[in-house]
Amino acid sequence: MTPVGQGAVWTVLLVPILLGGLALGGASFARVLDARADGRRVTGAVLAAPLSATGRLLVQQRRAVVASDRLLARTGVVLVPVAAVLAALVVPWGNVAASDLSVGIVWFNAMEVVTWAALWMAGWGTNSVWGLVGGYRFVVQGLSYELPHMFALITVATGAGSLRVSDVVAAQDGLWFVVWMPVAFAAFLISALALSFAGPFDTATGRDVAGGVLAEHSGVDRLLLLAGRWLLLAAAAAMAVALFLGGGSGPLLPTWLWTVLKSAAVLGLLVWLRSRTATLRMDRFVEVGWMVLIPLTLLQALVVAVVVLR
Amino acid sequence: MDLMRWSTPRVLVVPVRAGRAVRLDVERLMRERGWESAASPADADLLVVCGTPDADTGAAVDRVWNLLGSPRARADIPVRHGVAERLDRARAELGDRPGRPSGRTSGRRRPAPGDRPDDSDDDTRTDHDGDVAGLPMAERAPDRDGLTLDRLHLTLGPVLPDWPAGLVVRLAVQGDVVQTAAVEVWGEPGGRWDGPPAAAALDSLARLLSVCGAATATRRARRLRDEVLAGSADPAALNRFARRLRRSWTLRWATDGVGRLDGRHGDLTGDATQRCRRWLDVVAGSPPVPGEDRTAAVLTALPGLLEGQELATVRVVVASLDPDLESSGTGATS
Amino acid sequence: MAEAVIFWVCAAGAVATGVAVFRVDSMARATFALLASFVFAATPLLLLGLSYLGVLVILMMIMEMVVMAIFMIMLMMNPAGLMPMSMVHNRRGSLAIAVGTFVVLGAGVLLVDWPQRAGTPPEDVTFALGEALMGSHMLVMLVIGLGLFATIVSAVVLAHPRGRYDRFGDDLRGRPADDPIRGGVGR
Amino acid sequence: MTLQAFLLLAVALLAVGLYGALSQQSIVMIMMGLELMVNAVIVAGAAFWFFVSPAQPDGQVVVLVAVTLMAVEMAMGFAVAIAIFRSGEIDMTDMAAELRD
Repeated sequence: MTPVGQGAVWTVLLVPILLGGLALGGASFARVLDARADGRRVTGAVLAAPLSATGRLLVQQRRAVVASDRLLARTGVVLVPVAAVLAALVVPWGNVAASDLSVGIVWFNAMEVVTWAALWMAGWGTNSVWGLVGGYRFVVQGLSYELPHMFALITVATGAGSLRVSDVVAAQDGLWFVVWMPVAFAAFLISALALSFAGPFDTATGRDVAGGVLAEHSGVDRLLLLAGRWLLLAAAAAMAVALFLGGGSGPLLPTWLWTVLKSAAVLGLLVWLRSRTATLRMDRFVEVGWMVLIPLTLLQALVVAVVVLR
Repeated sequence: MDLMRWSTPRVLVVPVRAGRAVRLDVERLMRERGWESAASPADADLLVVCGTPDADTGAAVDRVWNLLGSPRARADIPVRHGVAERLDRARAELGDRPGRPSGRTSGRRRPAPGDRPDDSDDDTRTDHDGDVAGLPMAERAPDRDGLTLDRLHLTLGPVLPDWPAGLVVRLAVQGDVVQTAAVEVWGEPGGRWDGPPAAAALDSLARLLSVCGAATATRRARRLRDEVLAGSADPAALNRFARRLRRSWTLRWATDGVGRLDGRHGDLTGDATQRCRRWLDVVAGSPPVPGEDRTAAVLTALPGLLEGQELATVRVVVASLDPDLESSGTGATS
Repeated sequence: MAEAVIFWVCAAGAVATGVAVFRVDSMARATFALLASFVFAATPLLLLGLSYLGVLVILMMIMEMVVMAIFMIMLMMNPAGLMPMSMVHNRRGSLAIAVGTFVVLGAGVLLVDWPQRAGTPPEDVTFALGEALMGSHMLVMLVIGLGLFATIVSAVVLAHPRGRYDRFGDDLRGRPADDPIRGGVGR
Repeated sequence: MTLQAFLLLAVALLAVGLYGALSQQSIVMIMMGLELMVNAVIVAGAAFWFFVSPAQPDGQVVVLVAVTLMAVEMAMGFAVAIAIFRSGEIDMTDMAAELRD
């Protein structure tokens, strides 16, 4: 397998396109699952529903509640998709990464934490109880998934001996990391759902708080938040492929296609998981995160460290 | 720009007491057409009022209607006759409207206090120092962790998705922890439920599942409910559905230990999980436990169950008790 | 050239948002102005090649500021800044001291004859830092680790009103714990 | 970019932080001032590392210590703020001074 290299400057433009394509695919798949649960036939309109919903939100009026902090709200709204694209910059597509930073893993983590601030601002800024509650629910969730998430990333970095994502991919030449770091992989998938406030981790936008952070956003603002959430999920799926599933390695097909296929598979798995579960209550999940996930991921890191040192 | 005609609308369904038959029709048609249920006014472009609201509820619905961003349309459906036509008309109205009326892209309204469904009326606030932009400031009160923190007033209902028709709960919250709760009932009741008990159980279940964030199970419950009502339900499918939900540990997590009632409450005894199990038994075919109407008892017990809980729990408690105000004779109380 | 432009823009941004922290009415805006100041100040670190430390500062500061925002809402009156208000004392004196400090230190910066650059940065800066922490500067690592641990313990002790005797009873045999909200592990 | 430029930035941040820490009444705001001052240390440490002795890791270690210091200061600050607040709904230093009596 050819080693991953730094792409030309123009490859940066490819990142939002690839990520957007993945995100659209994921959203369509979610609509298909919805339609099947509803007992409707899966038609072209169902598959294109994310696109038509985008059109609908583009023409919808933006609104603002009185005495809202529009500067903070709009900043937060814009930051969500921006953070997703920035995080995906370090993901290698086949053997080209738009920006193969020497600290790619830390960069990914930092950009994904930007969502904390973004959602908080988007919720707080609307001057609505629902938004406020949604905002700090997400922070509670962040504090419970972030440490296991970091330990999973650290485990991968330890296994590869580098924080550079391309080195991680190269280190999986013989054996995919998912094989000997299953706990880290599971923790990463859990946090992938959590960081994109999707599926069982959608307390920040739950129906029990009338949409939470989303409650008062309409029109373009809402579109950016929803699109950003799908982009984040797609970015996390693509990163999971680079970190655990051998990146673009695979027979016959070109490496970039393998990356896309594997990312789509991981994304599909995540979307299916989120359709099968009820929302995890944060008062319950905090304890699981700290009492179960952190020790498990620490143990996984220890095992990997011992194997590497041996 | 005919984007609105192309996309499916998002509907804010307003249930009204005595409007159950209309609501069931509306929800069935929405499901068949793939129209989504909105979570808040900002999310919606179609407001559907199921039944004839009383004056108070009507005023609340009008306030919510003002919060919908354009393009928007409204369908008031007082009786079961011609539901589909009314929905079609509202839908067409939505498509005909130009996207941006009067050239304003971001409407900044100045609502009176209590204009939002999440904002309480002024009379519930006792002591506030001043007000800003017409909205009173938060006040302080002791909380369960021994800190004195700001508290906000919040009114749940009457316009709230997955909420029992006619129920209004006024809360004082700190963060999302409820300090005080008061229950009111708005509107007049309709007749008793004469449909199959399994459909009633599935209807209640769908609300509980939706509040618990189990979106796919909610859709399946509504679909099965419509099939039971149409008489086309497959007992095996009902059994499968009940079995799957009994096994779901994420659902159990959301309901375990929530809203515990003691043995004096008949078939409502126990926590939300046990009440959910009883509905699942009815869905799977066992006859419902006969007993007197417990709506009044639920309304009495509700404030005590809600105080000290988080907002998420409040919604689960209410959904798991699901006071049947649509057919109950309980009058307006507060 | 491009680097110089980035540096001066970021420097101006860092100071401007830093000043904004104490100028805006809204506590939420103050918190996020401080965050912007940190991000602006971390970017020059990236220019120096300290990619790990720069990204680390951004990562940590976002988390810190979001937690700060929560405390701010809990503890502050007027967190949204709906009413203009002033919460300062001795404003003139503080301003004089701050300006004086800036003038004196700034003059020092410009006047002192700084030593010449000795050596070049190592190939992998992050690796060098790790090696230093695990080798020659082991003591620093130990102190940091112990300090953080002590902080966790003392912060919890200070902030939490209920000890384990409150939760598990006088003889610590109460099961499950007497907590207002049950956790997810089921103890 | 020179050492002087970086140090001027650090000094400016220090001065702003100092003003905040001295003038603000609220505990949270004072902590923001302190954070700005530690931020100045970070910038200065990094600059000294790059422009004076890049071959030695000491500058980097200083930055790391400063970052840790910030976390410790935040955690302890909030713990103390909560403890004081609990004892009497106080979130300002002038009010805390009355606790001495």
